[in-house]
Amino acid sequence: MNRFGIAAEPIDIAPLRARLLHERAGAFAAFEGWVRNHNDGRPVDGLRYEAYVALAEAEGERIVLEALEKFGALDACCVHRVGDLPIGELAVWVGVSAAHRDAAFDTCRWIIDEVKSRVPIWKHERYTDGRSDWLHPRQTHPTDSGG
Amino acid sequence: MNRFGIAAEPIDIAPLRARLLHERAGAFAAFEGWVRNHNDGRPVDGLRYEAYVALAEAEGERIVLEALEKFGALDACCVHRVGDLPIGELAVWVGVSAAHRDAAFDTCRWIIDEVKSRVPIWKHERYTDGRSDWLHPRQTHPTDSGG
Amino acid sequence: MARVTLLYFASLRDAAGAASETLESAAPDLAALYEETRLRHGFVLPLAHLRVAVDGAFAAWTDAVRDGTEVAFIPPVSGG
Amino acid sequence: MARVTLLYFASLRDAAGAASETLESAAPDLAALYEETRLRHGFVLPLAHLRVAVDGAFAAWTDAVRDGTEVAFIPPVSGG
Repeated sequence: MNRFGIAAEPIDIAPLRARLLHERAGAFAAFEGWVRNHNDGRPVDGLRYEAYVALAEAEGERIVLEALEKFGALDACCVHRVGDLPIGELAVWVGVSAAHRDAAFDTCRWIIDEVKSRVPIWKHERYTDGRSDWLHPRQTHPTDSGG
Repeated sequence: MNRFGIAAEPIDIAPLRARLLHERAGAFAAFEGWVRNHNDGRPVDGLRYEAYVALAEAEGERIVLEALEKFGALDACCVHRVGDLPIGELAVWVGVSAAHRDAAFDTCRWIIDEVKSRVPIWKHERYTDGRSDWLHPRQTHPTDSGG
Repeated sequence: MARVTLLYFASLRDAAGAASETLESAAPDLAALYEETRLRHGFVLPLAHLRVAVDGAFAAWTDAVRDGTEVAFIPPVSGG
Repeated sequence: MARVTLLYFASLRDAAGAASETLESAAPDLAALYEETRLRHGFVLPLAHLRVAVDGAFAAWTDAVRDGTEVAFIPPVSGG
């Protein structure tokens, strides 16, 4: 299995985490993006993610491999949901195992940042006032979207 | 239940994570410390953690509350094992939920750093050459112990 | 003339009313191909906000439009 | 004289051969109490490397030794 995947069904975390267990690993860091009930001050009902799957998987895979090279972690993987997601649903999961916690945290943070800025996935938010919007941020800042 | 605990039995992650789910949370970060098969170049067989439980729980609780105050995350919790642990076993778990990922990552990292430097828990390593040692680092550096 | 299949995602798909279309174009490069497509469908996103991919790999706007390829215009992404 | 219970952890417990002991001490403060204990058990850790707790809360080495309290000498920690 590859280190990055697009999932059309709810993400099952346990087997993803289990893949990263390693006798040389002393540290594991994970990040989860959940669907929040608000964004930029607007109450959100739920959302839909859409991906250009072939390119998303290729670019996601590149990100994870670049991260492992850059920070020297032992292993990492990332899965991103597509489809309709209710509030509270898991949208993206990143897990990293490393000998030490510096590499685990840095790799995990770098992967989610790069996934948010480079992988062709789009969020369509439904607001409680009945309107909805595709989110096309000009640039992704750490605090302006999702998590 | 408190936000910091000492566990004499294997840590069950799922209910800890479930406590942190929140409709306002868009981000969740977790850290796990695992028993590695080596430390400082010496092959390790397994280890034992011992705690001054009453003080460890009080100090751990203070750390989590200080972290929530400092970084504005929504919720956090931490559990540390004591007793005999084989290679690969989960020694410590930290989870944090927040509106955005900056707060989730920063809180998670700060909690594990403070737990390692302030909470009265000691590690006793058994090496494959038959020797064993209590670890009493003069000061805890990010890369000199466990994860 | 090159025969190409265009892929639309997110707001571009909504504006185009289709996820893809196949057409003949005389555009000399991918930038010109986007501009003619933008005018035809009334896309509001300027080229500077997009990326472009050909046959599933990121490409440069100055690349020629090659016959038989699949071209995707990538609006600003918002995963995570 | 104050009657105190001393708690030992990790390498201090190994060196003392006990997890705790109850004794009478004339030490004026917790620092002096550690020094007399260190000499008696041959502890190698100097006071500067330790912290001290009284009745389950961190305390200052300059605090007086109070009768009926439980004193813990905290060697450098290594959790995580």
